[in-house]
Amino acid sequence: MKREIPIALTVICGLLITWAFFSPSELSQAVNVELTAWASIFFAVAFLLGIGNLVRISLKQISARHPDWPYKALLMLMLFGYLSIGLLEIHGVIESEYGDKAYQDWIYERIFKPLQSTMFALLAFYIASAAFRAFRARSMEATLLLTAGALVMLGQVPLPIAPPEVGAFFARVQGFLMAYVNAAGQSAIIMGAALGTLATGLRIVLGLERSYLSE
Amino acid sequence: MSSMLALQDAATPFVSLDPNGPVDIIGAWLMCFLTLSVFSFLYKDNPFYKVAEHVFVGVGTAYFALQYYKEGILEPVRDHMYDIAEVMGEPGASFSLGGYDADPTIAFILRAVAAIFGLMLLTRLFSPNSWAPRWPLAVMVGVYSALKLTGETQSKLVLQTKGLMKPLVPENVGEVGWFPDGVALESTPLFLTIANAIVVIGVICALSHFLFTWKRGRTLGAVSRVGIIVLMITFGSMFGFTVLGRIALLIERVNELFDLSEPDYAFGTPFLSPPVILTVLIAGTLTLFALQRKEGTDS
Amino acid sequence: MAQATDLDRRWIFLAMGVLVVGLFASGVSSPMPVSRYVSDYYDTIEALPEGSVVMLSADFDPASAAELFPTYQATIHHLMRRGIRVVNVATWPAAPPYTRKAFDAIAPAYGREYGTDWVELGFKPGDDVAMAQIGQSIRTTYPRDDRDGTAIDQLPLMSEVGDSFEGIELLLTMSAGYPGILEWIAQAGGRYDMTMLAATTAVQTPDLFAYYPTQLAGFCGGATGATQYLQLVANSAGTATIMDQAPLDELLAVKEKNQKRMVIQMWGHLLIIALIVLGNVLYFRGRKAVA
Amino acid sequence: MIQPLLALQDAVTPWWVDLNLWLSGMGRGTDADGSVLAPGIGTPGGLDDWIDTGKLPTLIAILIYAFLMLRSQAKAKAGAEIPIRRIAGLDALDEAIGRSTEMGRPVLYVPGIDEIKEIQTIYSMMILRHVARKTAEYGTPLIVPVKDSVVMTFAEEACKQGCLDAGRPDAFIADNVRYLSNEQFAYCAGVAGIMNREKPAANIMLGMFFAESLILAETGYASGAIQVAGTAKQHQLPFFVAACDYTIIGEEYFAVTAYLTREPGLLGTIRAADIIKVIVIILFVLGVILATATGNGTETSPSLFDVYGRLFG
Repeated sequence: MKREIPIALTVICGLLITWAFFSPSELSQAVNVELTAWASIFFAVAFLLGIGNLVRISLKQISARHPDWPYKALLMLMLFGYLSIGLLEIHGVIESEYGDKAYQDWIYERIFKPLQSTMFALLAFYIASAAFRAFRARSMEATLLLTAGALVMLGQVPLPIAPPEVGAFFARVQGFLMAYVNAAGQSAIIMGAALGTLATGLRIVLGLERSYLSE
Repeated sequence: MSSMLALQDAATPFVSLDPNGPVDIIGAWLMCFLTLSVFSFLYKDNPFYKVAEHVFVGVGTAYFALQYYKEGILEPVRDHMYDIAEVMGEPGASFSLGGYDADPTIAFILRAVAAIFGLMLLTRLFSPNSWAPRWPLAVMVGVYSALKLTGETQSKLVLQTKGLMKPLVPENVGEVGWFPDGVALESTPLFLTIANAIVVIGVICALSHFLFTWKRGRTLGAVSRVGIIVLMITFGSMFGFTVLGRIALLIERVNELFDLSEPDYAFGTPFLSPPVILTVLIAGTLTLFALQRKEGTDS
Repeated sequence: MAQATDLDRRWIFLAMGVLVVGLFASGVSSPMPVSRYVSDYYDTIEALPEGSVVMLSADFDPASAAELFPTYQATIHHLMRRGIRVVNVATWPAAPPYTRKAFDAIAPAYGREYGTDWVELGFKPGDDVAMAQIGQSIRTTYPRDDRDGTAIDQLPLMSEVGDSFEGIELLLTMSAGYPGILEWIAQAGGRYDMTMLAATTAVQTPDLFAYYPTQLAGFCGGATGATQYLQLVANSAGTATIMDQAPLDELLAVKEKNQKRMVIQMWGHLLIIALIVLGNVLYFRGRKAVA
Repeated sequence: MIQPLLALQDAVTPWWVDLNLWLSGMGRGTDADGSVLAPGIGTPGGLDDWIDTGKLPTLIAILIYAFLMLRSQAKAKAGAEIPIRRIAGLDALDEAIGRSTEMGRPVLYVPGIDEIKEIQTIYSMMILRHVARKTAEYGTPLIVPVKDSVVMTFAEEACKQGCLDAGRPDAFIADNVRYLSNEQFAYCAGVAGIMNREKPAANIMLGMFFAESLILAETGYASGAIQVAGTAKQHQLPFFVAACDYTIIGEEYFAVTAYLTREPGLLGTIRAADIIKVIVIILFVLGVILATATGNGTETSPSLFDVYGRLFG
């Protein structure tokens, strides 16, 4: 029963959602609305599991005086500090004249936003480094890729340093590559991926794929 | 409007909670410090980066948790059930579920079951091998895979195939001819015909490259080779766009550092600009560390 | 191989950093020619009758705001100038602060009011499931708005919007990845035959060419598309009666800034290409020497 | 709408005009004035009460796929041989592991950074089992850094199982399956650290990758390891193709498990997808030919291509 009930649930829910996709009846839409709401509730709850994991590992490291423990303590402080402010605000215990999320927004704008965007901005440096150290035209495939990449890079920017004809030429080459060759390649990849999804989804909905419920 | 202008005129406060206002002084220094700390990782892993990293994980996790709590728990469970409970007692009452008039009692029970399943998911926190979380996970897997399966087959397979079916030859070729004067090269029927043929051949060849269980003779081998060429040019195009995106983000960060060096954040003096001071501070500390370590190894 | 990797990569980091910071300080700018994908994006909005209702989905976060927020602001300018009404949703949790900030700053300048000209429904978790829910029944998905928790039926604009996107003429998304434009195409374009427009990050843009123009009427890709669209909106902005000049000035400043950025972008691309060429030359020369 | 239909029938009209009218009725149910467009459609109890007729093509596609899949699986289980083409990157796996053994250095396996709900991660675990078997046979250490604690349990199981498959349960070293961090870039820095310090001779990266792919591939290249990478996430493929020795591209990734395990069920799935691809190519070419030959018609006199297009919803 340990395995059978979950598989039955997957199959039943999968078939109901599939039915709702094709059936225009009001009942099927109600089933769809309810089940998709369930999924998003579970999605939200599952996030708590992630937090639980993070807290457990960090507390373990703090109590074991791992060399990085002060950082882990800082992590916990930020996590619970922000969580408390947010919860107090959501439930109206603290209020600001600048709206019901003003405290959260302040932290978000001043801390979360610069950190997240800077993390991604680091990649500009890594691309430059990889361009020099790792991107080798060692095969026909890699050569084509790098050449097409260079042409697209040139076609994406204004080229005020060159005569206008040069800029127009790269923009045209880029437009051609994107609109025709890239469109063909993208279509093939998209259709292939859709077939992969269809195959895997169908195996799951029909109860043939059970590896995600490993014992 | 007038309030907005007034805010811009007013002196910058140390801490301003107004989300539309200019950045406050503490906020500006904080943003600057965190940005530069992350950039310091380019030199090497160091305590500043570690501070930034752990703050990031803490705040980020809390931020998402709050969002999911409000939109995934409070609203669909508490508020939804409260709404149903309001009409439940009335005779002949119904509750609209996606346009379908459901019996309020049934709607209530359904959502209560969802809440119980949610709690079952949480048991994983205490006993990792429990059977209980599998039920809600199974529901999620079923719902997600069925939605993906139907939606993607429709849009990415059936409609994608339909969208690809375009005439090879533009319809106006009879009127204007294959290579009319005064038209951009890309708009001439001859060019368009060749380009359309490239799409058709490209799609066929690239799809054929993904044929796995077909005997690979000379024909399929050659077709697949052309497919590889198409795929590589496609990857090249994506590569070009990735470079575009990453550099754009870097420019944005630099832009913000420049914005933060406004005198407003530096107590009205050009000498106390946060980016300059913090760069000196971080770089200085790291150099000091490096020198100390060198001395340590020398002795 | 040895020659190329011997160089400490921090020199390359330094070159990139100096390039961007130096150019930013110098402040050279240059206008861009407009591509047809962007002009189609612009024209589709232009063709809507005044008073139409559109749905605008904010599917981005701070990391991608640099690329998408200018287009988001310009789109709001464009919609508000044309008197088009907007239902705002978000499938990324970090997006709603941007929605509120942008609308509160721009919409009143065109004399538009909350509730009748735009509504803010907020974030919905669940990725493409949330999109499917929004399509099936916007009332069940969002019983209240995200601004003050007003019941959705008390918002005048929402009385014209029904289930299955009834009453909504167009769906726009500012999309930074999953879930985003591709999921919207599956859940709304495919299911309800909605006309769609998108602004995307550069990384996502190549996916879109395959959907244009059958399933996607137009798009602004990356910083390039953003700059081109900003040029179009800024050029036509003067035709509107405007009650507050400040947001418009900001738009023009953003346009100018974007044109400036595209020049830095150009040098960045040239640096990367130069590094690829140099790296390969050293590599092949090194190999020859070994042979 | 009844009138034009009759009028059209009086004149000599091509057969597809009637078909088009019937199909357009299916898509819309009843016409705006409530008249019935075609028998069985739009009437109470008609076909469109049961199914959204615009989605009929999708349903048919799914049913055809299901039929082909079940048939191919049954055939494969009955012993029919389904050939599968060589995938160079996978053959290179053995080479990479062999080289590590010669050099006396470990093999690094990165299973992507997504959670277990992502199909690609589950796939990666199946490949990991095969890799663990190989390394156990050769007696080479296998390091598996993971980003998620649930994935860690799966990875431990896969490694243990792989060592059992090789008949060397003692080859499993628990400490080599390492949870690093849930934060993307912290995880990435951790893996880069392993590449630089423990100098694996082979880096195998298979699964769902995001922005970190570039950093991993570049660091691995600089450390001089043989690199085999594969993902169905197309955005990261450029970096893998440019910086790795072998790359498993897009849909190839989903064929990997069938290639390695030769499990009849999986082979049947691949076979069915292949047949669908051929059908799609044929339908697509037919559509292009019709579009070119007949062009687009009007509402009242549709072309053969218009009618054909309706078959796709």
